[in-house]
Amino acid sequence: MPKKERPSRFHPVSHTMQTVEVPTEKISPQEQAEAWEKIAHYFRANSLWMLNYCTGCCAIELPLVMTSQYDMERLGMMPMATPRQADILLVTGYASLKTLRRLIYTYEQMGTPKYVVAFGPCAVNGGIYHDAYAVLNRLDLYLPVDLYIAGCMPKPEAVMNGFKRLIELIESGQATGWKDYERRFDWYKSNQLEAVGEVYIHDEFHE
Amino acid sequence: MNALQSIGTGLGMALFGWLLQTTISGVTRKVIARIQKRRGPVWYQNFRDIMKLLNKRSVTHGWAFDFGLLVALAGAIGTAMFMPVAGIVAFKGFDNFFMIIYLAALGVFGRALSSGSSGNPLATIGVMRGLTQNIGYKVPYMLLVIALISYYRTSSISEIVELQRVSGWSVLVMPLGFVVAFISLHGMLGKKPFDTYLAPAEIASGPLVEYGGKQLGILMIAHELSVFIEVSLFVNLFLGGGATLPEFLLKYAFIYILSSSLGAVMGRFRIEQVVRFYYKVPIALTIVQILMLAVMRGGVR
Amino acid sequence: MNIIHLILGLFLAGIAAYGIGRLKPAAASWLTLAASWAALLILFLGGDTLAGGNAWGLLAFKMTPLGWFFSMTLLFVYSTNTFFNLSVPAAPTRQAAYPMLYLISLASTIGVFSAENWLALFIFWEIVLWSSTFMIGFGKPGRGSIIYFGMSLLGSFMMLFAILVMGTAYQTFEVKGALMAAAQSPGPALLVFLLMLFSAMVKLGITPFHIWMPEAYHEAPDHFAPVLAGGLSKLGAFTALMVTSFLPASTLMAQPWQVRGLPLLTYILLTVSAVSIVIGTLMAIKQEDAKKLLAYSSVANSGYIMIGMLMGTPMSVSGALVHLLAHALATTVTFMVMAAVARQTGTTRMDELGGLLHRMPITFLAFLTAILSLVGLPPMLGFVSKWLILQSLASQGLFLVAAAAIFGSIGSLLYAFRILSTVFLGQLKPKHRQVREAPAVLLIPLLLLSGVTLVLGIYPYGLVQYTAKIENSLGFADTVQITGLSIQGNNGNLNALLIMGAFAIGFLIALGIFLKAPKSRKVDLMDTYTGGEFIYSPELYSYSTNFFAPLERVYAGLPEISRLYEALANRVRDLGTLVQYLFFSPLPSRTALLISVVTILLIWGEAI
Amino acid sequence: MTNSMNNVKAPLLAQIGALFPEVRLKKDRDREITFEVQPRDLHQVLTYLKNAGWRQLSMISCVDWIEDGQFELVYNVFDWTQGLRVLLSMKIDRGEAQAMTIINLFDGAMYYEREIHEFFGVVFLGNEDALKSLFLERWDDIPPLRKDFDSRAYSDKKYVKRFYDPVYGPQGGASFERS
Amino acid sequence: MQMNPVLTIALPLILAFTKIMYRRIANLFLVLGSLLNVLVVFFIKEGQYLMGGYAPPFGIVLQVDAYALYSLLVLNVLFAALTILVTKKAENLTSSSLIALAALNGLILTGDLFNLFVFLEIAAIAAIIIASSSKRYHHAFHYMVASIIGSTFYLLGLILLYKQYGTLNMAKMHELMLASPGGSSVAVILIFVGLAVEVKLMPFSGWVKGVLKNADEWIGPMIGAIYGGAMMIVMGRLFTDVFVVSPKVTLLLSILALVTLVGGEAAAYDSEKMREILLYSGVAQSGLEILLILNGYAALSFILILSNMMAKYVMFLLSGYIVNAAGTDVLGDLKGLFRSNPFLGFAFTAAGLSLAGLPLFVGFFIKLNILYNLMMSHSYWLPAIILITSLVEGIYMLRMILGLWQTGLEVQETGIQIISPSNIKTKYAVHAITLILSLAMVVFGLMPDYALDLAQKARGNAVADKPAMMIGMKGGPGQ
Repeated sequence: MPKKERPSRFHPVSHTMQTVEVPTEKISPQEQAEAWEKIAHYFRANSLWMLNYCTGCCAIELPLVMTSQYDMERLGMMPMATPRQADILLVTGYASLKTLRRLIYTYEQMGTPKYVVAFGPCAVNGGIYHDAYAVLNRLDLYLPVDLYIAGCMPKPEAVMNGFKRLIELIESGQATGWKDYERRFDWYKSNQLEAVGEVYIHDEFHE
Repeated sequence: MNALQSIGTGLGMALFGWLLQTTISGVTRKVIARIQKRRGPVWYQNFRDIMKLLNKRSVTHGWAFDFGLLVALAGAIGTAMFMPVAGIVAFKGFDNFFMIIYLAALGVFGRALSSGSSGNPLATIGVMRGLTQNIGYKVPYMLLVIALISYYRTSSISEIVELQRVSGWSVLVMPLGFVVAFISLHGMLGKKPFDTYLAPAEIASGPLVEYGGKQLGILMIAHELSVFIEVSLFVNLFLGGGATLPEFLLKYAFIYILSSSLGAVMGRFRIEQVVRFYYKVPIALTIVQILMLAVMRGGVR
Repeated sequence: MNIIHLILGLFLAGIAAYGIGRLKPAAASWLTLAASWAALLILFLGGDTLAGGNAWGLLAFKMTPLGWFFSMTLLFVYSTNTFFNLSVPAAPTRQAAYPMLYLISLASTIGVFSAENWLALFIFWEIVLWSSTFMIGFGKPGRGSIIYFGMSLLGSFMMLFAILVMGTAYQTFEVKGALMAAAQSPGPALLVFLLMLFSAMVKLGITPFHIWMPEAYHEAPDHFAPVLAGGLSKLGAFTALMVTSFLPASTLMAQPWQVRGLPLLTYILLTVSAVSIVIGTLMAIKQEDAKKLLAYSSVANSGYIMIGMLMGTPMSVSGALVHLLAHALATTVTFMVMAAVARQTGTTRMDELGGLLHRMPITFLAFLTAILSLVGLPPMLGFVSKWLILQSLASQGLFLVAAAAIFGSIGSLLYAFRILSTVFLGQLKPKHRQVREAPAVLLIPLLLLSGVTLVLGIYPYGLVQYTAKIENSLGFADTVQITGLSIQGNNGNLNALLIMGAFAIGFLIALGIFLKAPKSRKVDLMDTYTGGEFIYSPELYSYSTNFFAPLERVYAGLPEISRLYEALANRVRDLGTLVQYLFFSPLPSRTALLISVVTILLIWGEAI
Repeated sequence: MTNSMNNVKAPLLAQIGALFPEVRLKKDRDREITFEVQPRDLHQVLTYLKNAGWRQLSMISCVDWIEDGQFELVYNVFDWTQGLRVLLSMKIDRGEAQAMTIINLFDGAMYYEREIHEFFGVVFLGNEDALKSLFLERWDDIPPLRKDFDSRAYSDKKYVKRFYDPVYGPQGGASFERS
Repeated sequence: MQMNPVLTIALPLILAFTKIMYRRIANLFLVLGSLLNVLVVFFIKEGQYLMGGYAPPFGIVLQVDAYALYSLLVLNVLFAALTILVTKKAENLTSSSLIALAALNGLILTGDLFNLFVFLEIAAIAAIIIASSSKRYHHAFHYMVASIIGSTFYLLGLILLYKQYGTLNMAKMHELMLASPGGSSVAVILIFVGLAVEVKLMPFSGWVKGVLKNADEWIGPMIGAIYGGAMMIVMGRLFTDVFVVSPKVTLLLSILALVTLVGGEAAAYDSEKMREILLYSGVAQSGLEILLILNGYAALSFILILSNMMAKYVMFLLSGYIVNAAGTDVLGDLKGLFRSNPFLGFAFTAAGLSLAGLPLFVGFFIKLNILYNLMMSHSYWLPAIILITSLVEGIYMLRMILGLWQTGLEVQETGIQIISPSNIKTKYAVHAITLILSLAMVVFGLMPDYALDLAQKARGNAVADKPAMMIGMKGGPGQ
């Protein structure tokens, strides 16, 4: 029962998703897995648990989304305390160098399938902090971002709309950032090391 | 009822218990949302959560981590099989109170074992708080039930239900006891004032820190089943347990939603306050109740 | 092959072991192993009708079902523990006496359980006492052995006084006869009843007399502690059961002094054992050392045994007997596990251990079964006995005692988790990374004992049947009934197999769900949620010291009973110094003064 | 300029004037006095203030006067009982940027000095710990808060930018390709 | 071949004085003398022996019955053993020791009260000389003052008795006392006090601590065990065979004995030094023995005296050697001493456990019978007190023994050899004697009937009304 796909202004329909006609008298294990994957997508889409890891200033919008006026629980979304339980990693706002190390560590602790949602322009091109000595300018080099929500501090409506968009992506099976991370793991790793130098930092405070 | 048939009814009871509790907790999430003036999820949201979790690929910390989990779920299922609901009893004559409490305790121990072996001190602290709280509310609760047992002269739940139908609900026998039992039930369910062991703000959801994917899914199923056991035990012992299914469901839903909505409006106690509270108020009320019962040494049979 | 040969054989084996031990210690351990297993076999085959053999003067023996049950428990604990001695490198000069003392104490425990008259029982009781004191002496230096000896001597002298009172008042020392005679004629029967029970309570470690247990178990050498904790405390249970069954308190107290259908005296003693459960549990929760924690858990469990016996209903007595066996097996396993842990890591302090589950899995499994049995959870034997005791408490309507029993069983969940999580779960310390599994010779007894606990837990009917036979031999009118696969309680019945079945089905379902869902990724122990921070030192990353801080703060001010005994000992010491000062001064003039003054006093005294 | 703190300020000013001739009153606001202090008098003044009741060192801040080649260190002490804040402003040369540490007077100064060292490069003599890094992990350039530090250049050098074609459009633009 | 008992007195006296001529082979005399004595004792027959042809009230009369015979045997054997062990030290003490031996034999044998006084004086003087051999003259002087006062009181009592009954012969005195008991209690008290000083009863035993606190392996067994035992035997004879004491006096003296028992045990519990513990325990045990004598349990007191004598003998001997080897007898520094010399340790432990009254040792059966007989005469509080005191005794005895064995894991061995390997001869002698005595303890512990019957025979006839019911291995009367 996935929704009809609608090419949105924002994202081109990725070419990979051609549907191939297959004789249906005996469902091969591959199809069976795929059918089950579709059903699983439905469950994954409608019960998204987000890790409220508030990296930047856009986080102030989340309480609005959670509470009575916009109530994201209608979409089946709940804030969760630990990365193990969460599906979505919210990068709300700029990601500084130190925060990136923690983001990577937390991202790797999450169970798959997992999605990254980036708020505001700071994740896209550094936003207003593009010339700061500590802030990264492109998040998607280090983490596979599934959804960007525009707005320097996106309004709650934008956030809700973004989440609905994410649900559509998941149901249509397009939100495959985590597969991409696994497939191009070394590319991501090299970017990370090049930017951060050493993810697991060892210094006076961590021995 | 031959063995196979009773086991079949038992499993059916466990499944029914899980379905009932998951739906009611979904409805309760909507009620709580209404209390907080927001729309809240669809009623089958919990099913979707559990199914999503079972499809996630998460992390394991060794065989003890998974074994403890299976023991927790097995304990919950095993206990649920014995639970008499609205006249249907899987194993006639064997559903006595102590056995149910101890089999459920086995489930609790399984959960403690698996979260302990996750290696995260937050989990151990969470389990410590859970056990400390457990000793707080279990003692008055079991004392009351022992008073009931000696009053009805039987410890089998289904017989107590029949006796209550004859001589009126136990609420009338032990009004104070009912209040204390409800407070203990509130503690058992881990609702707000007493959810120090799950405190997401303080210890990042306590024992559940390291659970994700199917482990968390199994744990939620076990949690739903144990909630079913506790609430239906409460309903059977104190509210006459329902002659027909709808009556039972009504009482069940009323108690659970009342408890959850109470939880929704209260803040969280600190762990010392929880322990000190449980050693003052409920124990005192229980003793008063037992003295009243001893004085009125009737006994039904 | 009668009992006299058995006991003499063990004595001689002991002396032989001493001889061999001086030359080759390993041979001595093998000899102890052979001797104890042979004794176990003989007694097992002999059954409870083993011939007593011709009396050798005072020492006459007669095997009763009760005696057989106790001897079998003790023998089983002793012989499984002998595997343990093999692994311990007994230093030639110092520990050579250990096998001898070990076998002597074994022989005298059998002597105690099968003695026909009180004097023989007392003689063997005292031999066990001083042989175990010397064996505790082999362990860590400290006051443990002296406190143990002092308290046990107090208990046995109370028993000696009671025996002599019986001997003089009823002109017979015969075990059953004396108690029966006491039951008939009131006279000093109350004194005998109390003194006998107090001596039993000292051995069992009930509250006012329990202070020796933590020190003694802590300081006993690792290869003797399991026997001391699991076995020797059962002697007290033997005499207590005989006294409560042959000389029931109902005959002693006049009718009006009844509380809920029980004589006032029994009710007071029940309250004492209830207090013992509460104190044992509270102290166990507070302990930092594993062996002390287990010692206090034995104090709590002895409280259950005492409650079962004192209540006197057939179900409670059978519950007490089953709990006795369950506690013996479980405590032996837990102490053996602690010994294995101490052997591999060098310490039993809980804050220095952690994460041993990953290095010693089999030991962990055995420990898990033992802990489940101590706490009384279903698949294990501990559950059956706790169920029986709680059922009889509920049917009798003793609420205060029931409250303590419940507090004890839930409290045991607390300290069981504490020892489990600090020693086995949690983070593995770097220095324990190379720790290997305990040697095979240690694993055999562990698996044997926990296997028996599990099997009896699932199928306890043979055992409960035998307790019924014991109750008949002790003169109980009706015994606990077993029909088919369920134990008939008077307000509910228990089918252990059914419970295990339900649990197994639940386990299969859970396993099905677990395997169906996607396979999860194994992760290193340190890779856990740390709030995004990077932590590299496992020592800092484990929670083990003052574990139940919130609960301990609630009862922080609990007065210690051991301070009472210390005060007593100091008073005796002060009297001693006073006497030394007064009568033993070096001044001749004072002696002269004293002599003349006392003589004048005597003469004056005689004159008036 | 009548302000409510006169009864407190008057004795303070008198005392400071008497004890420390070189100390000059720089600014006198309602609840705050700023003194101009020479490096060699700093310790005496701080000791006097501490005994006189100014027990809390709220903050040490540093201002980079790049034009006249000086750093200005401002010590901010506060007295809870009288509610008056005293600022001691001290100028040190920007080149070899050294100052005496005050951790023996106020323990709290440790982290302030460490931060100033990290972001301005001022070396506090007698406080070796202050030479270690505090917030910036693996920093490889001159202290960032100095006026002569060019943040944008560093950002361009260190972080990969996102380049847009001059024609903004869905097809071109965001090099958003993902193979 | 029947020997006249007076030889046991005369022989040592002769040897004591002839020794002065042969200085070099002095210890030969000592050993020879004591061995001869032992030989003589074997050939003495019971009966009455008149000396000097005068009628009993005037001439010297020796009373030899089973009681005296057994005590003589034990006394002389122990003395001979001691002389063999401690030859080197005993050289300059030969004469005084032989005199002491003669005096003690005389005390036991004599049938005349005045002779008893004479022997008492001689024994006291010999004891003082022996005590002073430890170069602590202050304590020896203290002992002398005490014994002089004691013997004067004894003499005073004697005079009063003689004035009242006109005779000094024990047997005759006994009949007269039975006939007219009144009025003689003051004299009896005086005599009791006289002997009490020697027997180490509490208020009179101020000197005991000084003498025995730093007694070496000669003074300890001699004063602590042999003298104490002999005096107690004399006390037993006087207060069962001779005097008839009024109930009020018995009560008073029993209170005194009880105070000694409790006070002695408390003092022993408090002290840290080995010899102090032994001497206080000796004082306490003497209190118990007197208590039994006064209340008529003669047989029990006799067996208790003998077993205490043997146990104290072994322990004092060993403590003497330990002090020589280790230099100190503070228990704290002697940890693990017995690990390096296990056989001596075994002897010491056997003696200690027998004193504490643990089974498989003779002490247990003695305590059992004492309590049993006390209870038979329906007194409950006395056995209770005895049990409490033996509890205290058990604790401090075990604390000492466990400290000495100290087989704990962490404690390394001290390696001190009690008897330095240099004098092998004494080493084997000490081992032999101590082991024999402690084995005797164990053997009598396993088969106590022989010892109990012996005691029964020795004292049974003396006190008709309180026949002691003995519980031996063969089972007591209740069987």
